[in-house]
Amino acid sequence: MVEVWINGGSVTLEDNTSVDSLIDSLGLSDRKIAIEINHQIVSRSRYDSITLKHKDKIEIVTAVGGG
Amino acid sequence: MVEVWINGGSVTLEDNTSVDSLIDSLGLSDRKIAIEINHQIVSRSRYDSITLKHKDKIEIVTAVGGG
Amino acid sequence: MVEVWINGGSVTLEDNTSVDSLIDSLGLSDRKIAIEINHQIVSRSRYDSITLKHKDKIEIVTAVGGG
Amino acid sequence: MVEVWINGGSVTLEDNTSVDSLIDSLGLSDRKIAIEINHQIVSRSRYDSITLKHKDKIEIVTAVGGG
Amino acid sequence: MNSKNFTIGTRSFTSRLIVGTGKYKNFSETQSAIKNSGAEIVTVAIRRTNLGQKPSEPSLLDYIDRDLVTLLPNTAGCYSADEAVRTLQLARELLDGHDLVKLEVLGDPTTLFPNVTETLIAAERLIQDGFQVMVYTSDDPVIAKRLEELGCVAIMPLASLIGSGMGILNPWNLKIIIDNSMLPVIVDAGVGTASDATIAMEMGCDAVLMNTAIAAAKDPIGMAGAMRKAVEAGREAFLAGRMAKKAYQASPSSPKTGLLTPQG
Amino acid sequence: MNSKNFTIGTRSFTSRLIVGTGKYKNFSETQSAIKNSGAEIVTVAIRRTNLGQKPSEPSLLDYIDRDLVTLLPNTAGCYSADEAVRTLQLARELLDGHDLVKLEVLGDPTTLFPNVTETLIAAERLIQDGFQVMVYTSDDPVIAKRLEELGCVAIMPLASLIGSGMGILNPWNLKIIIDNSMLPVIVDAGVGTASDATIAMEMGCDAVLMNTAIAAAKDPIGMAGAMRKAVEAGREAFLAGRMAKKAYQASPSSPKTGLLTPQG
Amino acid sequence: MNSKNFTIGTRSFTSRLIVGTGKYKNFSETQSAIKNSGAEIVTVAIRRTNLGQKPSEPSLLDYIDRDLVTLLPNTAGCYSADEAVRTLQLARELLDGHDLVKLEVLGDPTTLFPNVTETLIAAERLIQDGFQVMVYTSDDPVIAKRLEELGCVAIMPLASLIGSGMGILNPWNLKIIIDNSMLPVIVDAGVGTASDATIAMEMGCDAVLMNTAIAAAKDPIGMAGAMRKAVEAGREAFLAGRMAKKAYQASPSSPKTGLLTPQG
Amino acid sequence: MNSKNFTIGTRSFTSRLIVGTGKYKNFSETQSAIKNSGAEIVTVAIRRTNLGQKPSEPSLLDYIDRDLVTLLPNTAGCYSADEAVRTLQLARELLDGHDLVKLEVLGDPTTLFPNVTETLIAAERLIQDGFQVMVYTSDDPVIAKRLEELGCVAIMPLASLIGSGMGILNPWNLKIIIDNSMLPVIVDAGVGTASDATIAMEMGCDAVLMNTAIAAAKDPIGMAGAMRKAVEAGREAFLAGRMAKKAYQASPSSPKTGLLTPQG
Repeated sequence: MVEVWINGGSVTLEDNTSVDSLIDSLGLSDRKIAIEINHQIVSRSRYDSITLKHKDKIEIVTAVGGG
Repeated sequence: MVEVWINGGSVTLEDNTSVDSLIDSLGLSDRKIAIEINHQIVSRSRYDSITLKHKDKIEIVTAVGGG
Repeated sequence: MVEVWINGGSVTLEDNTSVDSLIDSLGLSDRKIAIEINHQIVSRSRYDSITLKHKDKIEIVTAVGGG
Repeated sequence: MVEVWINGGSVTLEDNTSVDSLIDSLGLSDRKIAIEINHQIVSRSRYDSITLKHKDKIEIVTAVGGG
Repeated sequence: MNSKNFTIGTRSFTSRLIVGTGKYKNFSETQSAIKNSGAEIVTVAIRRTNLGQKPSEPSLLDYIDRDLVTLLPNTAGCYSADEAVRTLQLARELLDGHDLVKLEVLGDPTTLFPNVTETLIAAERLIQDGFQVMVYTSDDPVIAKRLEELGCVAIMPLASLIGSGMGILNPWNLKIIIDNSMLPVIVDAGVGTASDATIAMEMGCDAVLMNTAIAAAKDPIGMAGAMRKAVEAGREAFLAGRMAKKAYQASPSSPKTGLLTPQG
Repeated sequence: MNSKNFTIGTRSFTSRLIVGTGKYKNFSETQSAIKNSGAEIVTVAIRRTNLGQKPSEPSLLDYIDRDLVTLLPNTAGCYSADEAVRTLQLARELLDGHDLVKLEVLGDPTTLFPNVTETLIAAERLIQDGFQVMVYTSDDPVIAKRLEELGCVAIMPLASLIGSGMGILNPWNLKIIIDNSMLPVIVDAGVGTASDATIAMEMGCDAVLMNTAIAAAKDPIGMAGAMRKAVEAGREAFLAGRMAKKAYQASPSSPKTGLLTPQG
Repeated sequence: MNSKNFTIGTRSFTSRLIVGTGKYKNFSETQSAIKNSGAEIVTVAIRRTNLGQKPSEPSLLDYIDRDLVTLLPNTAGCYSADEAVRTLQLARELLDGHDLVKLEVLGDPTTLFPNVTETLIAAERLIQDGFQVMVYTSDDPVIAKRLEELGCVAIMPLASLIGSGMGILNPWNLKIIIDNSMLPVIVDAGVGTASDATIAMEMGCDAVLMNTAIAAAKDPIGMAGAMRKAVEAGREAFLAGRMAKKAYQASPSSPKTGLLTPQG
Repeated sequence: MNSKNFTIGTRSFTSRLIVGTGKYKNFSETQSAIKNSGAEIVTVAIRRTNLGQKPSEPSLLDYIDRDLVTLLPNTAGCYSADEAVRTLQLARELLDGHDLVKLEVLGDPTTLFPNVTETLIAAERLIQDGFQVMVYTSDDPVIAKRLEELGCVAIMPLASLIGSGMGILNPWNLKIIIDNSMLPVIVDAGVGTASDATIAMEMGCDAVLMNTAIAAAKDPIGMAGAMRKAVEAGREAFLAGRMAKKAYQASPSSPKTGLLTPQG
């Protein structure tokens, strides 16, 4: 088990969880999002190859209404 | 007895009341005032010679604060 | 011969000139105009029945550009 | 003889001219001024001890009207 | 309230832009400007015919399709009630009994400021005589109310001096007139550019009347189109109801939460 | 000069009205307002996803047809160059490499006034990184010029504080920026009603960006249409060239000759 | 032109600030405010005496030293020429034949806007009756000219509504009145703060009349002194002749030569 | 709050009018204007001495009594932090260690608009070097706050461009600066006539700095006196607390009761 931070909140994941499966479990697969891990942007093509590590800081963002 | 209107209110006076004695009875002797009877201005010099008649309409005015 | 004033200028006409023939001679037959004689408006229906007299003051107006 | 720049113009001086004597020769002794040599401010107390060298860039400034 | 129609006297209109016909290069330009403005009412002045004129020379009325637009004869240049009344009686004769008129009585040839006392006299006489009077006046709300009580069909206060293009110099007085009037209030005179017209309509005016702003633009036909949109924009904004002004504290357009670096 | 098209960076647009997507009641209203405004560029903010959200819940991007409009991700809420750069890099990833962005770095949470020194730093870094930067800034003409020299693609000075609806508080500074810039100048922030937009365009702005003025109107969809016309009216009036203002002497719109009672 | 004196009718004054006596907390405050303002003319209203009043109760006139100030009875609250004339005839009797008066005829109780047609009628009758009439009016320059022709001794246009404190809403009309009048022009009504008075005087007004701006300030006596200086500052600036405005190019206050780093 | 004194850095002053010494006809006029203005601080520029000058020719400093006024050397004409710092270091040497200075770094020779980024750099270096820095800046409230945090002793935002005489173009930004600053806020640049100064002081500015408004008046000495009173009037009005503005309903200055003809 690893503990990571997602959008500022603490979440516990199975070991070796990939970004892809995280997104899936969060129900975000069909959404337009972008992801940063430890302040590094992760491009979409690498979602399945990257696994999350203990203490990773993950930001998942999307577009919302704004002026 | 005669009934007159002073500044819009009804007042009963003795017969043959002069303007002078009216002013006196109202406590206005030392005040700067001007008087109209039935829409005619009454000059100060005639206050003692004019007596008030039944139904006279009397206006007594003074200077007040204004802009 | 009679002398009349038209729009402020003096003009000499044959005796018994009608309004109609005046308009005609001025080339105004096809124009939208209105006519005043001696400060009285003359309606169109009476153009042929009215003859101009010596010293008549005639105003012929039309619509022009204005704001 | 040395050649120096004073306020952007070229001037030829005797060897070993002091700041003091330069000021004197320019008629500025009684004026409120400040002096910079080669971008270094020279305090008044050192005017007699400093001599001007070839190619020195001298700025002499004063207070003028301004807003 | 219907944004589409408004009524002046017994007539109903869609366009809220009324245009003049003076100061154009030629009648063809006048015609194109009217068309591009979308105006349904156009003003004309009444003047002595030019006696030297050839019968074949064109006249303004040839260039205005009276099936599409309503003519509004005015009393421009009149300095007394007498002249104004006489001028409009001639106009009625000229236009086959047409009764919708613009009354203006001027008080000073330098400023062209209206003479409101003569205007009151003329308005009363014209109304008595059966005219439907749209009346040009100052922005004096007491005079405006009096003109309404006399039976005018539209109150037309100036924004600023005729031909000045200075825009609405005293929006406060105009606002009082609008608030207190049951009649159409139409800004007449002083509009200089599109935004002036938009502002007038946003304030709640029912229409805008202009001449010089279009005719004296570098490109009058282009400006006519701009004015059409400007009046519509102002009307629609008035109906849509603008946001409240906030001097400050400012309020962000984007959400304050969900930031990458939340603000303390 | 072509009134129809204008170019920002490598893209060309017809509409000169750019709208935001914040503060609407719901996405459907957002969508209708965009449509009615005719905008071809719409701004969006970048925020953390709401993790509790159901997959079936709609998201803003579902309501925007990217074939018709260009998205303009912004950095609203960022108070440092670092945050702003990071936010737009995420936006680029999110929008498949999209490089046209709106940079804003705020300086104060109460007024939302821009921090121009941080804005300069962020602009430089973003341009280095390949972005086409439309930059929100104050009306300081020296800063505006510096942002142009750095390689921004549009200068977007405020009219007044974000969300204030106060209109153009200092047209003089705005005029200096317009006169000195080779880039599109777009008023961003502070427009409150249609005439504010018309005025900005009449001054020679290339476009106007607004959000609250539409979204916080009583009828946002109606106001969106009003704004569309207001921007067009202002642009057309700018191109048509307004009449000169004359403080007075007034100049009559109707001829001074031919009067029944000639003036002395 | 002498900056020190100005003449109204047959009287000459040094102070160009005229103050009212309404709305003060008590007569002692009224007295101190008058003194601090330096005013040489103070307005009073004429009202029915309060019949219940005790003989010992103080009255306003006890607090005004008529050797130092000239009283100016007004017709505040009158809505017709008849009432106004009658009120000033009573005032003349009351003040021992005093003939300098302020005429105002109101047209609407909500706005207190003047009724200019009734004002014209009253002015004519009062002048006939031997009064020297200082006349409160709108900013209509044609009416102002007519009042001058009737023989009034001072024209007193409003800056804005009585008691509103909105300042000069239409400086353009006021300017026309000043330019065209041979009489003293005195702004009456609408001044709200010191700078309003300064602006009026800078425009060339001969004096300023105010009441609420002083009486309704948080510290009326302090404001009276501020107004005194404000009127003097404006008058002196008018006489000194202000610099020309330059939209831009800016012109430096310090010399452009002699710089350490000369500009290319 | 004491209306009489205000403090800049370690010095205390009574007069709230600071004047420049540029653009006068001659030093004698400069001297008289300073005297009439009552100013206790006067600015001077630092420039290369004129080498051709005769020793007997007068110099500005001969005309300023340093026992009565504090000199404030400025950096007018400097376009970089380096120049500005160097100029003020020379000024300090010139004025025997005097440490109170006015920093201005310009950004553009046509508008003379300040370069706020260079200003920030120069301010930091000067403060480090022991100066008490009064800093000329734009009306950007974020920059103003940053200058305060750096340790400046007075914030001096422009009203409008140097030498323009346009008055306060954006009172809203100025108000934000005043509201957020613990330092004296002094309007510097753009005042054109007395009322501009009164308005600045009424808004809560601590002082006003001007040069051209006095020196370029037709009668500079008369204008200096007008400005003295204008600043005092504005300060006193600020302290007295102006009446509230009422758009309308108007409120009469005279009593509504006791009328001869009572209103329904």
